[in-house]
Amino acid sequence: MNTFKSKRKSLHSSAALLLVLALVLSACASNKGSGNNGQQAQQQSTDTPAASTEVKQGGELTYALATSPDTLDPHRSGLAVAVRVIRTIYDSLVVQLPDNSIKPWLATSWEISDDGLSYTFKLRQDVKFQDGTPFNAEAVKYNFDRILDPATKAANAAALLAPYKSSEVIDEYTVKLNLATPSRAFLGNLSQALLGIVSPTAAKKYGDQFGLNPVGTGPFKFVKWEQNAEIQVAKNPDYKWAPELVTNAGAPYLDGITFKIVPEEATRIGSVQSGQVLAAETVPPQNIVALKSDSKVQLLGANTVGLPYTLFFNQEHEPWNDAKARQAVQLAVDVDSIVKTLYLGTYDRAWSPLTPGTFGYDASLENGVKPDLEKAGALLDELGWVKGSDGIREKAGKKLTIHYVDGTPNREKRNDIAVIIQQQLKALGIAVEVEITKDVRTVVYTNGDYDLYGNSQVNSDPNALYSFYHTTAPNAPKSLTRLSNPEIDKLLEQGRVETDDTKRADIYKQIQHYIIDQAVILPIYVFPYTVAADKSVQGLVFDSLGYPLFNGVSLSS
Amino acid sequence: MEALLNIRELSVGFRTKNGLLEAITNISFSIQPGETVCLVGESGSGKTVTSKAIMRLIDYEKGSITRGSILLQGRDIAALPEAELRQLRGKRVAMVFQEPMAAFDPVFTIGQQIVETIMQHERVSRRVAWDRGIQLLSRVGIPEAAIRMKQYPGELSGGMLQRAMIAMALSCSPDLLIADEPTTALDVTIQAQILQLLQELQQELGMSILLITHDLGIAAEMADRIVVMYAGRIVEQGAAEDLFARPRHPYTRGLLQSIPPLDSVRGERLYAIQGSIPSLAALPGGCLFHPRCEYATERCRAEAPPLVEQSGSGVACWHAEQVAAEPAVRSKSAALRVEESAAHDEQSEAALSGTDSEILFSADHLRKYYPVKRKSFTAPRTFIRAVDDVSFSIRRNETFGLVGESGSGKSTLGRVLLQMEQATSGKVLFQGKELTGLNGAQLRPLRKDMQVIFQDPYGSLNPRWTIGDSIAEPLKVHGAWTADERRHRVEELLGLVGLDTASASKYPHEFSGGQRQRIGIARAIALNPSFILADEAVSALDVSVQAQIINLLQELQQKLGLTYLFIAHGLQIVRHISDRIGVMYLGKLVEIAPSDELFRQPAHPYTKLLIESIPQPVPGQRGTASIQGEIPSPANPPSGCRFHPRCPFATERCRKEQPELRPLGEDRYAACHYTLL
Amino acid sequence: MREAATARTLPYKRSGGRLTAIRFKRLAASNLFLFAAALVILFIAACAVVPSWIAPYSPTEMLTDSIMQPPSAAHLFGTDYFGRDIFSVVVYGSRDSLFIGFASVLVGGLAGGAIGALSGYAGGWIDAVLMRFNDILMTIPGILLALAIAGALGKSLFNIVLAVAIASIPGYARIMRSQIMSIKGRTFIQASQAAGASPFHIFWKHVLPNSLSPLLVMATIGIGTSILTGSGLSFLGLGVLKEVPDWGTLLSQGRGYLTVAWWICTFPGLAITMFVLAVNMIGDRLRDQLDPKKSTR
Amino acid sequence: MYIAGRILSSLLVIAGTLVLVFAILYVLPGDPTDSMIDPSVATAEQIANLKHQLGVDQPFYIQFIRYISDMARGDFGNSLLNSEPVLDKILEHFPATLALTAASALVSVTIGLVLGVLSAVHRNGPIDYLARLVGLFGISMPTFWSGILLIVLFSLQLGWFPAMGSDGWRTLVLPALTLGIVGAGFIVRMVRSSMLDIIDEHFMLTLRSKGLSERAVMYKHALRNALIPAVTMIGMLIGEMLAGTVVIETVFSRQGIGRIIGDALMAKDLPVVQGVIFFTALIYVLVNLLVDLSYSLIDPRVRRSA
Repeated sequence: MNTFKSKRKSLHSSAALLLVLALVLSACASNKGSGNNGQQAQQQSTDTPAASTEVKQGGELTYALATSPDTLDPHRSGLAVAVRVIRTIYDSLVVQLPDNSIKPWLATSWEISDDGLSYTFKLRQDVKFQDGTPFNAEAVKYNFDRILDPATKAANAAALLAPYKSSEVIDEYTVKLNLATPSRAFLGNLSQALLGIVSPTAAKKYGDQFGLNPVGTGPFKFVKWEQNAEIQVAKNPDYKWAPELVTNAGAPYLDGITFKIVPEEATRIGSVQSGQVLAAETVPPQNIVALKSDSKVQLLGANTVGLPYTLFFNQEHEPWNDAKARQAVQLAVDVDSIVKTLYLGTYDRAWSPLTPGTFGYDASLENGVKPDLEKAGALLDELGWVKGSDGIREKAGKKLTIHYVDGTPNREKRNDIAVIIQQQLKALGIAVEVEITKDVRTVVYTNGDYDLYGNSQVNSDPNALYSFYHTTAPNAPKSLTRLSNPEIDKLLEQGRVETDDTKRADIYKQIQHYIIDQAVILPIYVFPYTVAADKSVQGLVFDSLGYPLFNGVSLSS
Repeated sequence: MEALLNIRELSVGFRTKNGLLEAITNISFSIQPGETVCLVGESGSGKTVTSKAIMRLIDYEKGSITRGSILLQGRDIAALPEAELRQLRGKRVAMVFQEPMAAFDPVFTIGQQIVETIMQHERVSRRVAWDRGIQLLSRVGIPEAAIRMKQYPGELSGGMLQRAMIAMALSCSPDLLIADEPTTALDVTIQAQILQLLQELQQELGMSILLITHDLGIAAEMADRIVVMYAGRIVEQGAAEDLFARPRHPYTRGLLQSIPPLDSVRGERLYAIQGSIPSLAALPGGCLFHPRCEYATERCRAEAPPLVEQSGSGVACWHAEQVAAEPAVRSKSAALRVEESAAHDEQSEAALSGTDSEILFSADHLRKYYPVKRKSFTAPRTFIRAVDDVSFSIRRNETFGLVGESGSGKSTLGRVLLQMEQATSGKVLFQGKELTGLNGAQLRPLRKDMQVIFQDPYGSLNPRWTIGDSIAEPLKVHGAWTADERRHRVEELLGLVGLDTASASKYPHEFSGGQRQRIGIARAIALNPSFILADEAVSALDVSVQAQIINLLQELQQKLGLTYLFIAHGLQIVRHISDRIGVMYLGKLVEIAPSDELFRQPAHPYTKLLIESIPQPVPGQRGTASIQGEIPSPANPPSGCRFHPRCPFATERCRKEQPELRPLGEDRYAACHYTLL
Repeated sequence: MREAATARTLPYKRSGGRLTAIRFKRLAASNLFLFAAALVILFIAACAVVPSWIAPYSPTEMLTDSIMQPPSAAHLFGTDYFGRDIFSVVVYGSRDSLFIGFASVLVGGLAGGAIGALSGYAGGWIDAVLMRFNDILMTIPGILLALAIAGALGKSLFNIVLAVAIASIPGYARIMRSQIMSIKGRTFIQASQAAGASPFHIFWKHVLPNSLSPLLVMATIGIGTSILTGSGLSFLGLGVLKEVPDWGTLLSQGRGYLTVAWWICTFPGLAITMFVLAVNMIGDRLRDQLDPKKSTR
Repeated sequence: MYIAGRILSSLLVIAGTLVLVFAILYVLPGDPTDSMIDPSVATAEQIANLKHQLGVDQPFYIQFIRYISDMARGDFGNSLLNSEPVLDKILEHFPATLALTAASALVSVTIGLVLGVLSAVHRNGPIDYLARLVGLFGISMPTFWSGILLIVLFSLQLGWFPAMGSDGWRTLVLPALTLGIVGAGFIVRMVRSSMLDIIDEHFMLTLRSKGLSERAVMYKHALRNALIPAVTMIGMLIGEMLAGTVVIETVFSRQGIGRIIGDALMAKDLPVVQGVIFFTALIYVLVNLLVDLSYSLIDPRVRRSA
């Protein structure tokens, strides 16, 4: 068994903690008064203790994905759906637990220099890649340098790796990573699947095609990928370096997993019910409600962490540079109603720029904003926006409008949020023009052509806030909010480097308060990654970002 | 002797949107074994319906026998169930149709279709049936019968197909052969061959023939007995000789008179039955023919005459005796008359067209080639030589007739003359001005002097325009006419062609064929042209109407001083109207002559044979199919004289050397090494 | 030779009772369908023109207390996941659906018709060039073309119309061209040429008016096809989000609820199907009517 | 000569298609990096780097020349998204699409012929109306809807056929039915009308006058003739079906080029789009060429003139 040393305060790993996360969905559902969650929680808990009953070995899990992964090269992928598969093939240096603590994985321990600019990792010595290549310091160096190499065409991985600069191989199993600037988020990012460690041999061998022939150290090894149809991975029998996040430290129980790509919601969910697959991801709310009464199917899931689905005001546009105007909108939008109507109580409402599971989340913000149309109207009246004959407010001949942009059609009913907000703001006298575009890059990031823009981000660290709320350099692309507040800037900068967790949490709480008080954004909902699975599927858990982990999954008969 | 077929008081109706329409009413006639009966009448007379009723084929066209019986050897076809009917069809009674191209299923071989017929009725093996098919094809005069059996209908010419059709009809040795206009779609030369074949076969097989035709010449040639139909009723029937010698119904007499005989005096009005077959949704009361009848009296208007019948001959007319008492329409053979009238004609010839007449149109070595799609890049480029080196001229005020079989290039020549198609080479001069070099815009103003009358009068009128607009179109296009002036001119033109001025606001579909051709003429003369091309202008019309239009054309020529180029395949008509005639064969002019001389003494063998092919409306004078074979493809004309493969006089020289059109005395030209003069 | 057509009508009593009865029944059957189709189209057209007279609720009114209610007396088609009255939404949605149908046919038909007419009438190299271009457009499946165009121009009702229209151009161009060519060969065109009319006059006065029927038939049926293509685009995520969405968008967005609340997508789907069906029926009948050969069918 | 000409003009059309698609895609806003990298995470520099690596920051003509020269060497390029060779991608997906198209065509032709012939033979009778109505329904329903309905009924409820996948004939049944019904609608219309045309032909009279039974007249002669114009439909139909796969393959979670081209278009993965367009165009052109050639086999009239 691995032993590890860490300078950080380490928490005891416990199955119970994992459970909490795995059952977030049930928990949140019970908040809304659904009755049958207890049963589920119970069922889960009976599954978990691997020791108590003999875990059934073997079997193949069929798991329906909503879309097709782009590539299985973690360093190149840009799609969350790919990560679900990538996570089964690759391991990371470290793992982040639900309590946001960082624990060993492929690295047994690490040291961070006082200036925060270098991280020295001691690596496990018993790890081999699935192609037989030994895992060592060289491999780690190769991986991170690979991401930096433009020829790799690394995408999000490159962003996650920042501010990484270089690696030094200290000895066979010791590697030192050098950063350009200190970053408290760095370790967390290292835990993400996109910074998973790929086999240098395979990566060199396949070059560009590595994403189609992925090799890692993970619990499952790649078998085949029929594009748009299915991806098969098979048990890695040699696996014995599972992180603390899962109870089964050894090789997975399953013989393999077949990921089926089933884009059509009704089919995906229906095929679990009709037994054509054993599990299906991203269950739409209406089906969650219906499935709860299905005795053959269980619902599993985890809330994702990072930024909830948030509507960002563009402060460059009048009158949304005025806090009062934004507050009026904040008061007029009945988020509870939206969440209740669209998600039927299956999604949690978001209250803060961060989701509850994220480090530094400020729970005191919850229930802080209550819809008050009258007050909202008063605020706008105050600003001189008065209702015209058509019910739309105007000022100096200009109508009060909001250009509402969303870039994710057909996802999580985000379009429908726009429809409801359109109606809600109409009552306040604001005309909402909704634009759904695929071309977010141009419309939002280049042209800044929006008053409200909706987006979310899965992230392991509150530092995610930095790029949204920090003043940007004069010639750099602007942040989504265009917020420019020296105090917030300062807090964000401190948060990046503060080593004391309590202080750091405090810093982020201040930031969250400011953002909500000033109505910089409208947080809407926290996305729960939800899986509908046949009752025979046991032991499915999720990591802190909401990705499923199959190490402990078994199929009872 | 018992009649083979006995039709008693037969009436046939068709279901239409407006109720049941009666197409034939109360007809009775019979056919004896071995007899040929001709059913004669214009379109709309009900003769085709009668033929279809005999086989009950009307069942498939929403028709039904409403009354009467059809007794075939004593069995009433009108009452037979479908299954028994099918045993009769093709076996006891067989049919040959008008258009051989359309009468065969295009996607099965000739052989398959003949074999199918045989095997439907006889229990024989496919092999036996196939062999019989080959014999049949050989019997009807199709060369290389075994090969033809494997060919598809589209690969044979019309004449060959009609032979094959006859072979198929005869495949189960029927007792009765019904031939519905079997030669109408064919050239006169082929027509003669087919008719001759039918006669031979009848003698050989002893079957009866019911021949449906609008051509009294054919009836005279073929029939033992003739039944004349008008508007769904029989108006007269009788032995062919009697009927031609002494027609008793005014309609029969009129039809006979309408045919321009080969000895008519040119320029003279043709006899024409006035009006046209009534628009039969509203038939007149009394005798159906009375509105067109010269003999009509009050009684005719009030009371329909019954068909008074005795021993297979009868007439439905109150004035039959009076009509019968009229002098005979034709008493002597036509050939004889030609000789006799020659002297008279020569006189009028001199008077009508002096050699010094001004030339209006002239063609100089005119050629029109159409490229044929090549089968491969390496294959030589081939052309259809529709008009191949033609030179001639048309004089002012004359009517120049152009005759020839289909495929001879006569229509193309007309169109190239008028620059409706561009000549491949050669020159066309109109009033001394060369047309061939002009472009579209330069030609347009000249067009008002040269106009066209088309074959299909309906097709030549825009169906969405009133005929007033159609007639006024040339006026609009060419000149400064005010709307008022145009209206007046249209009315004037309608008057000239014998139409009501109120017609101007009607649409083409509201007129009969003859009226539409009058409209076409009115449009052609609207701008007072000096020249009119009449391209098969009367070919699509019924005999009685044909005569009316010919008269009109002649009338207008005199009134307006027109020059005509008259293209037609009906030789009698061309002879009647033309001053001079050009005969075309495979893109070449083979003879030009004043029309009487041409008919009296043709110089080119082709001309002679062509004239001999014309069926004469004189019974007993059986025509001989003198031209053998068919016109070859213009893409690949024979070497030397193009006519040589079909010419009875051809020699080695004809095969090798192409004869040029050369003068043969005054105003006569022929392209033959051995002219008949 | 059809002599039947010129035969005269008999007095009614002779026509025979059985025949008449059959005829009457057939007429009734064919006209019943046509009548029903016309009724559907009229009703839907009325929905598009005066939705407020027909719809009992505002299409944007969200009764958040009664979402996903099955059809009832209060809500004929039930309510959707916003709590909107589906009947009212469908009634108002007819506007954009019909707009997509008609406008894209108008644009596509005019453009395709013009290309086909020019190609067919001018002939020669113009024809060759235009027809090759047409072949190219035809080679790319319509929906892909629409997908690319809608993607290129962004999501708006107008762009959807344009996308569907452009995708439909080759079909119109082809049919127009062949019709123009067949009319061009007719005798009355030669007659006009012989009269000395200019090509422009001939085209405008003779060729064009006589060439429009097939285009008209195709355009009628095209209204239905366009709506279907439009809904396909919605399905592929290129639908337009509006306060009151068109049927295609409604259907596409509601389909996820099929197993939970079938009425949400069923009624917009039925609306599309019924309308397209009706339009097709009218188009088929129009085709028969305008084709002289087939007028008796 | 004829075939050579056809092939030549087909190549021209395909080349034109590629240019056109390239141009359309070029003017499309955005580029593949949109779906590869999250702009809220990555820096502008990282995005620019990625663009440069993919070559999508080059001007039109350079991209085009590069593309064409690769094509000329038989290299269809690699997907910008995951570097998979386009040819491999197409070859992987193509069999499924081919199977679907063929199966759908089979369904279309079978249903279409039966209904069309019934409809024509029983012209204006109840069977005619029923057959036409069924045919019209086929072309009046959005395919994604009818597909989902079929899935819910036959897969989720009755469990007769799988709702997804592209392996084995069972997975073909529902999608082929969905797509086939549409084609059937067109064929019914076509067969009916050409049958009615044939029924009005003169030679039908000849056939009956020979004493043939109605069965032989209709099913041997009329149908054989009516099939000829229907065969032209097949070329058009294949085009429609290839287009239909974009939707159907998504609905039924099948592999296929419809799937990849939809995704590739959305992602602006140009080499993939071009490759697929090239292939579909090739198929379309080939099928139409085949149809033309088979024409001369089944229609003796064409054989002669060609």
